[in-house]
Amino acid sequence: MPLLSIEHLSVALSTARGSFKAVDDVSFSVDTGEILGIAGESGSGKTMTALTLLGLLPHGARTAGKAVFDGTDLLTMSPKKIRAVRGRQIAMVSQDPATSLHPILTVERQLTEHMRHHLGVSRSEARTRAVDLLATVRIPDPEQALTAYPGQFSGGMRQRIAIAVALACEPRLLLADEPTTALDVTVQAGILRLLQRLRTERGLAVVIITHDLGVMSALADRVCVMYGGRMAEVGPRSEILSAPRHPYTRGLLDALPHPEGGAAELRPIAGSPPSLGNVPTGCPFHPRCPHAEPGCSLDRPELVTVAPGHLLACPVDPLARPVLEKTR
Amino acid sequence: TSTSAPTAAGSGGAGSSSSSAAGTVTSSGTLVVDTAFQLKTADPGRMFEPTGLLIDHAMYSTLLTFAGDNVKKPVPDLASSYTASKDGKVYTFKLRTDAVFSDGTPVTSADVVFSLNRVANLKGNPSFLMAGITVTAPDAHTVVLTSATPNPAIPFIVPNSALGILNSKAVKAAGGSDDASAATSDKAETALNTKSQGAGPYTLDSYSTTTQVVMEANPKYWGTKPKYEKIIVRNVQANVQKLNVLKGQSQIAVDLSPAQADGLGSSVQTINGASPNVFFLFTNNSPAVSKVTSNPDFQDAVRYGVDYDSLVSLAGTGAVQANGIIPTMFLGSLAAGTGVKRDLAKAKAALAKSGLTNPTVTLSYPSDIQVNGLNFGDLAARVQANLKDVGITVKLAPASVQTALDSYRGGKEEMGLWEWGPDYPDPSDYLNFLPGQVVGKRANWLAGQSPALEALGKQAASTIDDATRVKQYTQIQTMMNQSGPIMPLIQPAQILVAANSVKNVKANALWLVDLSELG
Amino acid sequence: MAVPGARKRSRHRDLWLFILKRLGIGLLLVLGATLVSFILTQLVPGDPAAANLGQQAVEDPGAVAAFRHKYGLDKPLPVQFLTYIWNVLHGDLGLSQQSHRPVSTDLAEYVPATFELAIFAIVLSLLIGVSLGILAAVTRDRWPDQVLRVVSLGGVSMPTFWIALMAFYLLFFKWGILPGGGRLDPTQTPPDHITGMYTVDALLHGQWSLFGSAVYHLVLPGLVLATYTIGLLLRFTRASVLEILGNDYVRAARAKGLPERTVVLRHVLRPALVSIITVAGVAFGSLLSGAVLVENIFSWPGLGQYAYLSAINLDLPAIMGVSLVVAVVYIAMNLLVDVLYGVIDPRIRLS
Amino acid sequence: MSAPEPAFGADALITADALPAEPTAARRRSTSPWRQPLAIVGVVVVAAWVVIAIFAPLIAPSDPLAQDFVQLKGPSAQHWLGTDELGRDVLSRVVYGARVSLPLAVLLVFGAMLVGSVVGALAGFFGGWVDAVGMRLADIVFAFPGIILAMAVAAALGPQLRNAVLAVVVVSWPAYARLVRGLVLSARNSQYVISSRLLGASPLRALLVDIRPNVLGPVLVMAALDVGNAVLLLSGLSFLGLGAQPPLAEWGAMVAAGAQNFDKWWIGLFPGLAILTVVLAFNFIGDSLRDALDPRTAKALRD
Amino acid sequence: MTALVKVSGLCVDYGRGGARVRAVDGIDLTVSPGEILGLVGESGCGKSTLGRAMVGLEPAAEGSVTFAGSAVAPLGRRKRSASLRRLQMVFQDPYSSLNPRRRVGALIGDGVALGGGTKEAAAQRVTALLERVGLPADAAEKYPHEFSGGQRQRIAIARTLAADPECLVADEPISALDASAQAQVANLLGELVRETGLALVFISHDLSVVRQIADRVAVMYLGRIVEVGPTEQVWTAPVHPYTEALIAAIPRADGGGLLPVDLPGDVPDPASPPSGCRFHPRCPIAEDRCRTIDPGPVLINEREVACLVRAPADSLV
Ligand SMILES: Nc1ncnc2c1ncn2[C@@H]1O[C@H](COP(=O)(O)OP(=O)(O)OP(=O)(O)O)[C@@H](O)[C@H]1O
Ligand SMILES: Nc1ncnc2c1ncn2[C@@H]1O[C@H](COP(=O)(O)OP(=O)(O)OP(=O)(O)O)[C@@H](O)[C@H]1O
Ligand SMILES: [Mg+2]
Ligand SMILES: [Mg+2]
Ligand code: NI
Repeated sequence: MPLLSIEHLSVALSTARGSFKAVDDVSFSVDTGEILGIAGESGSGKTMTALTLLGLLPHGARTAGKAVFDGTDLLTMSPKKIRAVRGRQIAMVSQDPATSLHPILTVERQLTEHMRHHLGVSRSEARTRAVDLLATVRIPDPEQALTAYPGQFSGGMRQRIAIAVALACEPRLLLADEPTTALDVTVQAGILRLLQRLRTERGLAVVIITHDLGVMSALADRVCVMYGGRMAEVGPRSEILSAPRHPYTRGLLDALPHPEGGAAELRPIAGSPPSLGNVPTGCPFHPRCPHAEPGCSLDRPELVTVAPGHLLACPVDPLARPVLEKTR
Repeated sequence: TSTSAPTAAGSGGAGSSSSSAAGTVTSSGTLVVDTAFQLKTADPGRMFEPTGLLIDHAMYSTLLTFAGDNVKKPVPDLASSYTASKDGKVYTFKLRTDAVFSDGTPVTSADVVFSLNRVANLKGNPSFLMAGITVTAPDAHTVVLTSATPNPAIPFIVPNSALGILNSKAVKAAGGSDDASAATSDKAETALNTKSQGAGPYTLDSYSTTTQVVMEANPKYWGTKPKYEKIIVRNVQANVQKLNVLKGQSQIAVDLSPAQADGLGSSVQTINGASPNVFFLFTNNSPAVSKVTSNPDFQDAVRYGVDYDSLVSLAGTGAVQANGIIPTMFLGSLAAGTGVKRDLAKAKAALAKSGLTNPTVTLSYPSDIQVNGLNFGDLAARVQANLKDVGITVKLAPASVQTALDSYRGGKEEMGLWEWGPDYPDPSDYLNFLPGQVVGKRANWLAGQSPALEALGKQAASTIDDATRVKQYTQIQTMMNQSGPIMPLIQPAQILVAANSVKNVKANALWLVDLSELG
Repeated sequence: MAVPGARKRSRHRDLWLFILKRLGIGLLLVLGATLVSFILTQLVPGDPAAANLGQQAVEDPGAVAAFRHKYGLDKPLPVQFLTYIWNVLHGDLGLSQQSHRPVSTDLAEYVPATFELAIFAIVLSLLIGVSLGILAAVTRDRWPDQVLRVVSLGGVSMPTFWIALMAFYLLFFKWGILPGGGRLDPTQTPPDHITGMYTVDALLHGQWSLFGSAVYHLVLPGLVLATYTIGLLLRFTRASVLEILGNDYVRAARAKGLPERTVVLRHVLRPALVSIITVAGVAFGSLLSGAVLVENIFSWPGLGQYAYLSAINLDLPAIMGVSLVVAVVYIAMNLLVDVLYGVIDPRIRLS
Repeated sequence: MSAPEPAFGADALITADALPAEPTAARRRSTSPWRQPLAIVGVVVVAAWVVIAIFAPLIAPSDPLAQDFVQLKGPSAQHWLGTDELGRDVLSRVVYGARVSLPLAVLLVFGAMLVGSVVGALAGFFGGWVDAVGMRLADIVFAFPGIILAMAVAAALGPQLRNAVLAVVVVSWPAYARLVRGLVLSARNSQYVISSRLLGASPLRALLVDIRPNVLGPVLVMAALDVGNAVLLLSGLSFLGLGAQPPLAEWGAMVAAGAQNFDKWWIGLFPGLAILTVVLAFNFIGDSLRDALDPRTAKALRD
Repeated sequence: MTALVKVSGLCVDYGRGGARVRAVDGIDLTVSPGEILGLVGESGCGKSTLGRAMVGLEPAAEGSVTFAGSAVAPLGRRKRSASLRRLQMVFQDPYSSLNPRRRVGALIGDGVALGGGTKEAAAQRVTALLERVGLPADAAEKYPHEFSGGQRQRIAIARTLAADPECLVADEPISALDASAQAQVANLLGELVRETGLALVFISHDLSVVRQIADRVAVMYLGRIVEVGPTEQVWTAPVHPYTEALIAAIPRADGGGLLPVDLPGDVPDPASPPSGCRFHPRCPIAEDRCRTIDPGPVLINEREVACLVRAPADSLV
């Protein structure tokens, strides 16, 4: 059984203009020691998916489906129970290290408060552990760093501290929401290496969310591509990145500057991503899709297994279509 | 510095006693008097404000005094008797021999001379009382006051609390001085605000110009012992005074307006009399200031156009019409019913005669002060309405008292609504209203404009025989009521509200109430 | 570490420089405020001599001259102002024309009374306003928040003088559950002067019943005075807590599985306090304003009444003294707020 | 992944409602400030007072100055709100009071807004000594608690309604100056202004074309919030006797008259309620408007 | 080709007195018409500062910037001189670079009107410009918030185009955008250069993007330029160890699962830069002399590089 398995997860958010689905029928699973990447453009529901797992959705959000973690459904847990999971079992690192650490609490407090809460360790023990953690994430002079405030560190260091905070209670799953987007590539490389090391050394399961397919390629074992709140494609990294089947995945890769591809023209995907609640019917990608057929706008494509471990939601894909027809 | 703890029995000690039902503060020995403070100092030589007069009267004996509410006749205090010379210039006072100050020192003529000279030389607010008067002491128990001009008012002046007799030794020790340079060299005020140095029935216990003044009975007092061991005079706004006295948190409320005193019920006693303050209207007599108001016929139109009765009813129970400029309780006042009556026909005729058609005048008044709880603005509005009936348009020009005083004193107001409080309870104080005198000049009623009246005024100023004086002042006022730019309007009500437990409450025109007389 | 020790020390010096600079600006402001009030008092068309001398004395040139000489009014204006400043620097605020006492003595008596009231009110407002504000924020858009919104807007909309009147009428006159006015019962003797605040002095002397009475007398005026600031702080706390609740670091704190109480009190309230403190500082100023209106009704012998009387009586030295105190209080409040900022927010301390 | 079909259909927008409802889900407030209950209440109350003020002679049962009735009578069928110490009808006076307070409050807020905005805009845009002088002046005014300064100004100019209005303007403008300066300062360095400047816009044009529309909204909201304060300050001054003078029917002065007669509660209660309702109504409106602003400007408004 | 923009010895300071930061320290650079110059470097190295100084938004502490032969005067309280109108800038954040309260048509029309164009001319230009950046004509009637980030960035570009720029400084114009919007904007800029022959300074922290469109690239480190040269050469054969590290750190989206190489340490505080070569504390090939000697630019393989170790021995003076 996978450590986390999400089945038909949907999240509806309510805004001033009414409610809409930010996440629509998403299913995936993560094993211990596995790194799953979730990719997609801005607004495709990546962050919402992660927040659902921690019960931290914005006010007024509603969910449907299941998110089974270690045998229990996170979505139906009582607030008290889910609080015991947060930080202890599932931890999260978010995009902007400048804002995700509390600016006016010391590093020590932020590193140890949940340790003491969840693990009930003494102050001095928590402190010793904190020093170890900071050393693990390669902060120079951890002792002194404990007494400092986040503002005294550079962006890369802060993200390392944020990771240390997430790791403090030895969680089994780490949700990393765009952990490197705000960082320079040179610093990003270091963080990616750190995550890789944690996975191999501690058997940590990681869900890494990013729109940077390069990061995906460097780290993830499996990649899930989301579009307009839905899953477009999920499969092993190498398949998704070197032989993408979904026109959207392909479009994303084409739009990237290719380090090996020479100075060829970038090929953007036509149009722009759907906005809040305005997800087109049928295949959400069809208005931008170069291969769209009339039927794309009618039926909502199902996820179909096109290769072992590789699922695809595209009605025009030759491999997906027959299966789709069969299931009807 | 600490003051002694309350000796009052039954006040339940310190703490939250005030919440309990009415009357807890009324311990046998303590009297609480509420008044809206007008208090700058307790030093008699510098004091001339109502609250100062109230407290200093209790702490300082004077040569003569008034009993109860009668201010027409001075009675002995430190002076057992006095004689006046025929020309009204020399007054000889015989001091009683048993009087002592609060520290036990006997009162001698030296103390009197010191005290009175000090008042004169301090050049403070009350100095004018001693203007033109020299004080000498032929012996230890005789004092002679000599006035440069005939001054029949002297017996009415010396009861003023400002002329309270100080313990000269103690005051000198505290930096006091009575010589010509006292205005700058006297340093006794602070000491006198801490400890009283008088021969009165009470002594000062604690003093503040904003919270309260506490007085204790003078154990060495030479006269009849006062009833209350301790008197607390608190600074409380009139509106709150009412609630306090009703709830038994105080025994006397001094400043209630008639409206506030209305319907208090039988749980308290209300002493309701006319105040010695006179509201009056004046029309500027100078054509340079106003062609309209200087017209004598216009003045008549105003005189007969004002509805005095409606003003009285506006001022509430206890208020009376000011029949003449001298208030009812003073010597020489006009009898009730002899004042000017409203006569619209006469007023209209006068206006027609004046040759003015639809005149418009500006009426100035101080808008930010009240006298006996009465707003000038309300009176002015009523006057405005009255004169409208005559055909005179009155524009109201309210101003702060400071601003208004300036133009009033400068004689620049076209028409003014003002008030006169007595400096001492003698009709001679009202000679100020005659042409060329202080108030007359403010209406530009200048010397020479009314020779008969002026001559009569001169005479009255030097007459000492009371019966003659009454006649003269009656004549003066009658003449003023017939013509001239000054129209006395009303005397508002002066109201004392006291708990029924307090006996012998009488309103005094000078010091509001004599605290030591209360039974 | 990004911040080597040597640089840290120089930053401490910078902090001191900052405080010194603020003090300097503060002094200039005080001077400016004094000048403004001086000019204002000169604008008054009335004459202080006329305002303070009796109607007879004012006719006497000798008395007027003596008065002018005593209060230095016979000198040219600039000289008067400079003399005033010079004297102030020597601790002499002049003589009050109303009380015939040194203004400094008067102020020493009245300022503590108002401070006692204002501090009581601000503490009350902070306790009530901040906790209700947090409640409103965490129940955002639900009924407690809606109710509190009306409550806070009601608080800032109450005419202080009117609520004072109504409270006085009901609580004292009708129901008699609170005392009428003044700082103590008339028969009680105030505690020996240490701070001038009766509650504090009574405590310092261990006079418990006196302390009780002083507090008992504080309640009504204090509450009335606090209505506005409670509303203000409630609304403001709600807004700043909401703003902070929207921050990533709060979500991060929740993601750590901390109890909601810890999140709100430690992660939200602390940063929110930074802005709450500023508003409380400003609110303290508005309490002084309110005091003018409230002290009158509750016979509270404080700065407000003194200011009012000075203004009415054109008591120039007293007006100047009041302005001086008020300006100094304002500047001290600002300085205090800055220092508290530093205590709460290391970003300010360290940068 | 063989779970049953999701319980909802294809269209995300519509079917989201089919999700299980969250028990505490509150209806999100609508974005338009004019659709909120409090704002509606505020507008209705203000409108009612405006109507009362305009048609005061028709509404008031008698002349507000006529001292024609029995004095100090409690509310009765003849005098719904009783009579005052001079025998005037309290209802009529309250009704006429709207003719004083409302226009004056609006006028003085407008004045303060105008003065403050000009000073603030100049200070913010030109910086340097213009800024220093303007803001130090504002600081000095801020250093006085509002009513104390207003009291001093009113006392200095003489107790008159006109002077009280002036005094309130004097103490109110700095708030606008600070707000506008802050907004202008941040707008001045904003990229859209810089890009206009790069295109050759003069500073003045940038101020008027690019910055003004971004400042106007918050300033108007502040003004809406300020009308309430203005009414309070003005009536406070009148209460102290430094504003409206008797016999003018002004609410603050009427409360003062009520204060003189504590136990005749109706004299003070009703004018006070009038003040309260007007202030509350404006605050309801202002607060709702502020909520509708974007958070950053709303913060600038609060500080 | 003559240089259109010439930067020589430029230093830019922030702050005053003790808190002074020299964000740009002695930079020489030229941009020619029709050329795209890429400017890359880590966050805080002074790219924006340099860009802003080039258009006159930051005054030079030392050195100078000239545009078409005349000095670029810093933007002051006066109107910018008409000749400088042809030197424009595009900002990173498409949200704050357009006035939220004005319609797109008015915003773009400004660009024309401020150059002295009439209203009608402006209206016509607006439609043409919108079309040029790939937006429908009815966009003119809308407000900026009705557009996505990429569209807004295109509107911002259209606005600068209204001034017929000869040189455009684009400060991270695509960093805030999604991958496909990035490509759209990058392509648009490239086309514009090709069509109109304007000079473009393209600032980015992402070398792989710069490589796609820039002809020449300048690599900045802590206020200095460490390497300038033709893009392809710099990319394939970096000389400076910093350039090398920068390229090695870029993850490749090829599904290969290769972890990029990290460069330890952070960019030092520009307020107290390291002695000698500024890169030496993080440099994998640093030698002792790097600690003390501040290397100047040396011509290596057709490009200017500031590195002691990599410089041929004879080039050292
Ligand atoms: N608090 C919120 N209330 C309402 N809608 C929200 C909220 N937060 C996000 N959304 C909307 O939900 C949708 C999904 O957002 P989400 O943050 O999951 O996207 P994302 O894939 O993480 O995008 P990004 O790459 O920008 O982080 C978006 O349309 C977003 O606008
Ligand atoms: N207004 C300013 N005042 C003081 N220092 C500043 C200012 N703007 C920038 N700096 C400092 O100048 C240095 C260079 O900043 P600059 O913005 O030019 O870097 P950048 O390369 O554009 O970085 P980024 O990639 O983050 O945009 C940085 O250390 C920065 O902290
Ligand atoms: Mg996200
Ligand atoms: Mg930058
Ligand atoms: Ni450090």
